[in-house]
Amino acid sequence: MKILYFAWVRERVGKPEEELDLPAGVRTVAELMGWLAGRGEEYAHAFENPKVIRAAIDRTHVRPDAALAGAREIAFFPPMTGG
Amino acid sequence: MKILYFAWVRERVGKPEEELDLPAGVRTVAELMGWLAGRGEEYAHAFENPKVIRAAIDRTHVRPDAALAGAREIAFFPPMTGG
Amino acid sequence: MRVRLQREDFDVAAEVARLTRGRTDVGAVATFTGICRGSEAGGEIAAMTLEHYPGMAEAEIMRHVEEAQARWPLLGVTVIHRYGRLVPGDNIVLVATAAAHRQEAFAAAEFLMDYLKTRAPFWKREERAEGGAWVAAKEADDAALERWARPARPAAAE
Amino acid sequence: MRVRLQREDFDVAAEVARLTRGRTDVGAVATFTGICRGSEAGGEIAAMTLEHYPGMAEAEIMRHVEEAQARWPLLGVTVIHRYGRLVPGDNIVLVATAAAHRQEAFAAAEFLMDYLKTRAPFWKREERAEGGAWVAAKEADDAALERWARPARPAAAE
Repeated sequence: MKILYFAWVRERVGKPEEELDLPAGVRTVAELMGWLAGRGEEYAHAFENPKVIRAAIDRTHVRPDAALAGAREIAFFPPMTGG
Repeated sequence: MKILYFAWVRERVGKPEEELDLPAGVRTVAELMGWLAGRGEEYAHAFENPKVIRAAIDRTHVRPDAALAGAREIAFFPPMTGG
Repeated sequence: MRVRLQREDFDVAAEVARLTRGRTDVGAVATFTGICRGSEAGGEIAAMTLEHYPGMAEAEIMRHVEEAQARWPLLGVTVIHRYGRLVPGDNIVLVATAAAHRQEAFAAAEFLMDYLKTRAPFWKREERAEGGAWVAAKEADDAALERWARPARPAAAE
Repeated sequence: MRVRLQREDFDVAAEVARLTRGRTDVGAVATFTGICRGSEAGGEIAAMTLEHYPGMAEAEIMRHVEEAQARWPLLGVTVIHRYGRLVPGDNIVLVATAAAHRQEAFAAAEFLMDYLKTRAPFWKREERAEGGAWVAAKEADDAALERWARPARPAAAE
């Protein structure tokens, strides 16, 4: 699955995107954040407070309990500050 | 006293402004409208429904019960439709 | 603050530039442009003539610009109102407000437009195929103005 | 309707002209221009970099422009959002709405700005003397967005 990071999530993870194979037990956005947090120090830092991180599946905002099934692209980022 | 008319009040009276000496009994805006209405057919037509006519004394909106004392210029006009 | 009544057209970009040029404290500029429409209430309009009360119109607009400045922390306000004969597509009025943040800029622009519609001494006469007619004031416009009376000015303070 | 994300500056007058040119049904054009400020929360800002999520940003803005068009009878909408590095005084965002009457034009412009502030995938990083820092989202902006959820969309319809 293609995973994108933006703003300080990107800075902490150290890359803007990557392609990852998810284990079968990772079924929701929240579970994916938990799994990513275990992939190393930089990920642990990026996802240390998952409550403040927003996610989008296939370019649509989703909640942490959203299912990953069928997703092509998932993105993690801080609250938006455009406009 | 200088009296100004705008929009359809001006059209009905037939002039944009005039200088008039008011009788002593005319003390308020409402009394002035009543007195003007008696000055001829064109005035009667202009002031036939005084409730819809707005007034300003010295370029400030006033209510019908406003006193004329000290006024230099009084204007009569329909509800405003600017903007 | 800049209030102008004129026959001539105005240039929105020039007025916005005037509000922001050479300064870095403005974060938000809201503008409203009112334009002469080609039809109203189903009928075609060939042209419109705007009559105003010279002297009072400037003074009244200025007074309301000052009121807007007292209500919101504005960094600049421009109001330009045209008079004379206008045809469909012509600009009628411009309100432009500058502030640090968007809420103030929007609120002040709406306040000034609601005011101009109902309290500024201007009168529109439309030219239609069946003849000319003065535009009647709309109750909806009075209602729009009233919303500003409630929150910011308690009745006891009037 | 016209949505653009670009590094380059925009021209408010050209965008307003595009909304009104050759038509006589537009009676109201509201615009909002967001500008990079030289200080925020007391500190001086040397520059700001706007990051966005390409593809999602366009799609999300487009979706909200369509929602604005469903809510109000709009005759045209333009949204231009810049990205990249901007310095104080630079334009950031333009929202321009055209309608027959002012209420719709103002409401749609405010709706779109409230949306862009909180839901469009853009992130601002400020450069200050003491270093760079990502701008924190403001609770006031979330509150501003919420007001649109209540009157126009009953909970049962969501």
